Amino acid sequence: MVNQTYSLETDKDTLVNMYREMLLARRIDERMWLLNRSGNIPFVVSCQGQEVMQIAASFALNKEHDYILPYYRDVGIVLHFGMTTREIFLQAYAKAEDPNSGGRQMPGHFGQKKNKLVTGSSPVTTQVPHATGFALAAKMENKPSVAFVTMGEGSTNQGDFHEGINFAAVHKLPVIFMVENNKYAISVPYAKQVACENISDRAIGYGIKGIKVDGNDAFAVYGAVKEAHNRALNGEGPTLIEAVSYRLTPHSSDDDDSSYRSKDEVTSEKAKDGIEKFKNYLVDKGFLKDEDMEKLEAELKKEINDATEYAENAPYADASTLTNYVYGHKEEN
Amino acid sequence: MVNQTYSLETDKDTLVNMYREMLLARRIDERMWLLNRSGNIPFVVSCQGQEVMQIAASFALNKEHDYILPYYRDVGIVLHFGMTTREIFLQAYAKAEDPNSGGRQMPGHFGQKKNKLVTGSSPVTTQVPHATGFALAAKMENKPSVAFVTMGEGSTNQGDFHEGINFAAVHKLPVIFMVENNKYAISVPYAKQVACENISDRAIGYGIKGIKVDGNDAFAVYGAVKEAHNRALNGEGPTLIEAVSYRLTPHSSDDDDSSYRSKDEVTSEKAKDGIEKFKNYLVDKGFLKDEDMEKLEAELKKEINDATEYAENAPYADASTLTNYVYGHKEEN
Amino acid sequence: MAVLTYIQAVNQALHEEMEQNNKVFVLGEDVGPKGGVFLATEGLYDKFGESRVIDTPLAESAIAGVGIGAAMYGMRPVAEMQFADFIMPAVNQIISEAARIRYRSNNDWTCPITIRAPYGGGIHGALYHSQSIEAIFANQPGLKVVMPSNPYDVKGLLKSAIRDEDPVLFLEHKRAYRLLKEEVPEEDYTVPIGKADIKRTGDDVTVITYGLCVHFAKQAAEKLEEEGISTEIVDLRTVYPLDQETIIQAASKTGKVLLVTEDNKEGSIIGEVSAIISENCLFDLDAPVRRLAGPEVPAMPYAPPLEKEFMMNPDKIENAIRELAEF
Amino acid sequence: MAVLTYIQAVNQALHEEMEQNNKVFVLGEDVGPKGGVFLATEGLYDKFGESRVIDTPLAESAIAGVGIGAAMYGMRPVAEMQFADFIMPAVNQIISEAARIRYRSNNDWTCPITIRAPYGGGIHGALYHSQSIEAIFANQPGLKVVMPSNPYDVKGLLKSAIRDEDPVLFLEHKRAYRLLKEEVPEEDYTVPIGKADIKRTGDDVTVITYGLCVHFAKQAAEKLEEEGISTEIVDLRTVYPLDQETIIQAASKTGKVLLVTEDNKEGSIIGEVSAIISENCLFDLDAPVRRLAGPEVPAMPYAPPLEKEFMMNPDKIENAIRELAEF
Ligand SMILES: Cc1ncc(C[n+]2csc(CCOP(=O)(O)OP(=O)(O)O)c2C)c(N)n1
Ligand SMILES: Cc1ncc(C[n+]2csc(CCOP(=O)(O)OP(=O)(O)O)c2C)c(N)n1
Ligand SMILES: [Mg+2]
Ligand SMILES: [Mg+2]
Repeated sequence: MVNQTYSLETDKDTLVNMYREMLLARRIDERMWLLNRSGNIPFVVSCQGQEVMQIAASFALNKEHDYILPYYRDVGIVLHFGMTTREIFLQAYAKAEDPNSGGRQMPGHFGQKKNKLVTGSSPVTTQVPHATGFALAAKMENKPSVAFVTMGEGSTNQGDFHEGINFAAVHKLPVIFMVENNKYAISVPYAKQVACENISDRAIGYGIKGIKVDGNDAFAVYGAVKEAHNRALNGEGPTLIEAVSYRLTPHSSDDDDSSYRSKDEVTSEKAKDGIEKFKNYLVDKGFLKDEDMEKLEAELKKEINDATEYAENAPYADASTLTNYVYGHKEEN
Repeated sequence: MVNQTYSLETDKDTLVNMYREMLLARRIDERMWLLNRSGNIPFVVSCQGQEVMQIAASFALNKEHDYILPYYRDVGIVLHFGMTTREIFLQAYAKAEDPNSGGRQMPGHFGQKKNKLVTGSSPVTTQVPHATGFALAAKMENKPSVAFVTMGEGSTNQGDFHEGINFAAVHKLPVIFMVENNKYAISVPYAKQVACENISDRAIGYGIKGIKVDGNDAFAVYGAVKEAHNRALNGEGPTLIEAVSYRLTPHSSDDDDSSYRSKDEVTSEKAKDGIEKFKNYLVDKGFLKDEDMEKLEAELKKEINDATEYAENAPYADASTLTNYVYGHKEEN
Repeated sequence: MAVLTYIQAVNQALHEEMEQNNKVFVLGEDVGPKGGVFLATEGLYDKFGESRVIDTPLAESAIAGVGIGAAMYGMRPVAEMQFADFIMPAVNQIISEAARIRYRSNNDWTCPITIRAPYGGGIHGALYHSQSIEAIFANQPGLKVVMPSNPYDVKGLLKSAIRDEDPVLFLEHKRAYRLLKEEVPEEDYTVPIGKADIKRTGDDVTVITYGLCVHFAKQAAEKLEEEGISTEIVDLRTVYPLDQETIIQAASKTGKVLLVTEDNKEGSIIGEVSAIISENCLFDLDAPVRRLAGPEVPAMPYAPPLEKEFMMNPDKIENAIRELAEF
Repeated sequence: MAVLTYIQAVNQALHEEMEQNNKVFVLGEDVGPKGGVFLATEGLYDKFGESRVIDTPLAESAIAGVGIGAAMYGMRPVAEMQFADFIMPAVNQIISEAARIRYRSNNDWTCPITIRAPYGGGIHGALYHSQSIEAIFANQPGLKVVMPSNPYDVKGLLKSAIRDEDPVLFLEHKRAYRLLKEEVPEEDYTVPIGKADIKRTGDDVTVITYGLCVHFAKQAAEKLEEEGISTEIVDLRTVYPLDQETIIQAASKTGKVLLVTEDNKEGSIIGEVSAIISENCLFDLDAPVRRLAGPEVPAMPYAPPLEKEFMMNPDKIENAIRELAEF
């Protein structure tokens, strides 16, 4: 952790806020599963197991200037950058008020311009060259903006990963590529995806900095992203960060993970859950008391209840809007 | 150079044959330029500067078993694997008898099944996943075949490079990826293509062996390819080889390289020409005498003259053949 | 004969072809132990092992490209694109390579690959899990594009595709996977590629369509029968290259033609069907060739009212047939 | 007014747009010091410097994808594909991303990128430097596909493309680059995207075409004029989405329609044109809508007799018009 602008370890409020955001993301996700299993929403794709890296990374970025290109698991990231809990439920319910797409896209397809959250799609890894494009534009315009883009480790095998990072490397652009390595691409385990030990080693082939961190360790992730952010702002080019954790849920609500991994494996990985670890750290430091926890959980529950209720009752987009916004204003030359 | 099956340095006949093939490739290429400049053929894309690596690599491979996926500069490689000088001129003239495509493709688009030379196209790097496919098939069929594929260094920035090598790495397939780094992709110099020092470093990100060699040094190239070939046959998976030389001609007969590189640069690189270096080695060793050289040049000249004349007088495919071979036999079920 | 669903017919064809010919193998994302996200490859991994049932890295251009290499070698790869929407990164390999290998090598090399992909909407898949992608590939000589409508044809056509000497894009409607069932022979049979099929004969209006819309058209036709409107239904089955003969005959027969696709209209393959009819049947037509298709939006949205509005259904077809009949 | 070639018109439009708006920049292979392999970007590097005239790595998906990112940011990127044939690796970025960004974000994000690519044959470019690729993209709402036929339109349409709020694929016929010259105003003007243009009025036969074929059609029409056959020529200019109004009017006017493309016929964009006519003008037609196109082969071969056989030319068009006139 070099060039850190403030010491994360000692700033109690920041740490508690981080914890709050992690926990909020987790509780939102848990609620989604309940809603799915009870037949209220047709689909969930989960952030569980990746909240720590998402929040820790977000805290190392700049809300005012940076452009964020999240992927479908990044509930934590979009929350941090200003999407409200209500808005997250609106997209889960695909209601007209959903700021991401007005209910046009599946849940997890984030995008909200006012928060510099860049619209994403389903084909994985297309966002990687986009991030390079944002960084290129920011550099051309002399803006202090960094592009931050995430993807799963499976997605690092797409051509767009290679092409997008290489382009950024050649032009030394201010962009951070963070791989959320949760050890599976749906059913395909790490060893059948790649033969390299570390995804972060791919950085060498682009001539950029690569960093691997324990994604369950908030301090490690924060430090890596902060370092990358500084490098980006200093004109030192892109950084590839690999943050390792585990996908605690099935791939999505449509997946049955018992066909390809054992309960034991999942249980033993659950024990390493970074949120718990982070909480214990705060408790040890005396930053978080039992009563704080209770209050926090109650607060989050209320926020989530309210959001669920609001979203559940919100209207869908009217069928008549189907053909809106295919093109912008007509050419008028 | 490990596990070499025979010592290249002491086998006079092999060395002289290698020299003959290098020189033949060079002389063929020179003739092409003459024919182009005199208006006899519309297009040339050159091997000049890359003959040494092409021939040295070929000698480390197995003519009987291996599958070769060459790129457009590989006159040396296709010659070694059995394409005749006459056939090379037939493709330059795009005549019906051209075994590569019957004159359908531009010159330099090689392919000849009987010699296990796999048909190639113009979009660069598509051949990389194909090579992986050949290696996969050979492995499934338990054949002692290795797939050998080449490409320019610029082409290593295509997504297919990344995807094709990664696939081969995961499945530990018998394939050799050889990058012919001639320092330019048309007008774009190495430094604007990649930010890494060595293309061979990309191997690390795939968890495979990477080797960088001086492409003007036949022994170094031979050794690297031999090692890779052994690894492939031993089930140790793919190897990425980077052989560095220089593109001595403009990109093609349509290119004017004076707009992007200096005469001085070209001249100083010409001085490092590996063919000359190899010849001097043979002369020093006493393997090649002045009179051998004269005889050899005369032989090659005659071979090239005959081939040119034959190809020049050969007929084009008849216009009525235009629609042949779009599909094979009709489904007859 | 057992009753099979559309996806069971896919699965059975794969099992049988892999048993009969050890050059046949499958590759794709999650096709191994998981058996595919739709279970199209269920049981193959256990029966044929990991060397013939290959879970690939998440890289469609490699799935196609490696398959193409293996096909040139002499194997019979069956590559799966997890969703047709994700075939886009493989377009270069499919169009520039697979479709051109025979022609560019003057018949020296060939590329007998089958590429399977589930397409189509109506499953809450939103923009990127619902698309009709056939039009992108329906202008590429060298390639064949097959889109079966029912389990019987699925099994027979998939076998033909795997045995074909040329690359075949095999598009399966994912809404049909579990919706459609019928009796499918246990024995080996094939259905020819390149031949459309008359799924219903009739005299008043000819409906030409493919995929799930054949099912919708049948439902519409049954209802209209009660009203005394008699509908002929042509199932294109192979959408590229088209079976011109059957199209021309069926269009001429009734003189009133309705073309139906789930794709958005402009540039969809039914435009080509219309053009063929126009070239060949002008003076047999009693009404303009009518096209019924999705709206001109990039792809189908997720929210139920929007998805419903986009999707083709029996009612829309019924109304269009009736209008034509009354024309 | 100066006489400019087709490619000089491209170049001038780029110079002017980059001068007027510093959000405009170009990126592609060899577009920098070399000025592009066809010299479309000549002089830009010297005038605007390497930060706005970017030589990219050899990677089309990145060229498109990075451009798309920059466009979403608010820039006006003009991405060059060195040859249209090499756009294939970028299909995913263009179709899945550029074309869908506005729609999928419910109008929150937009993607005003222009992607230029030289297409077409007749330059000894063989299979992979001669293709017509428009059909691949002509089914994607959200995208516009522009294919100008003459220098005046090139300049005006390229400016419109760069200023457009949505992604535009701008296809330039490379045989036209130096073949076609005409007077082009030095001042700023635009030609609207989405509007076809009547390039010649006539009463007997309507030819609807685009790109280089407009030139060939004009030559044919001039000859036929001497025989007393009067030809109307519609230049589509924007091939997606099509200008239905102009097509319908021009087809109805003469009742005899010839559609011409350099692409192979099946699945080409003139199928859609035919379908539009069929839907709207059936009772105005005096002859079947005739299509004249390339043969059904994957792409144009290199050897001169084969290339010549494939290519469209004035004679083929002349004969087809005459046949229609005599119908
Ligand atoms: C181009 C493409 N191919 C296939 C898919 C289907 N798919 C969705 S998620 C996924 C696995 C992604 O794995 P990884 O990148 O590791 O991310 P994770 O889901 O594990 O977070 C696949 C194959 C897709 N969305 N896009
Ligand atoms: C996909 C694709 N894009 C662009 C081109 C045009 N092109 C032909 S060769 C070339 C440069 C290749 O450079 P490199 O890979 O270094 O090979 P070299 O020619 O230097 O041997 C380019 C851009 C192409 N053939 N294919
Ligand atoms: Mg993963
Ligand atoms: Mg090079």
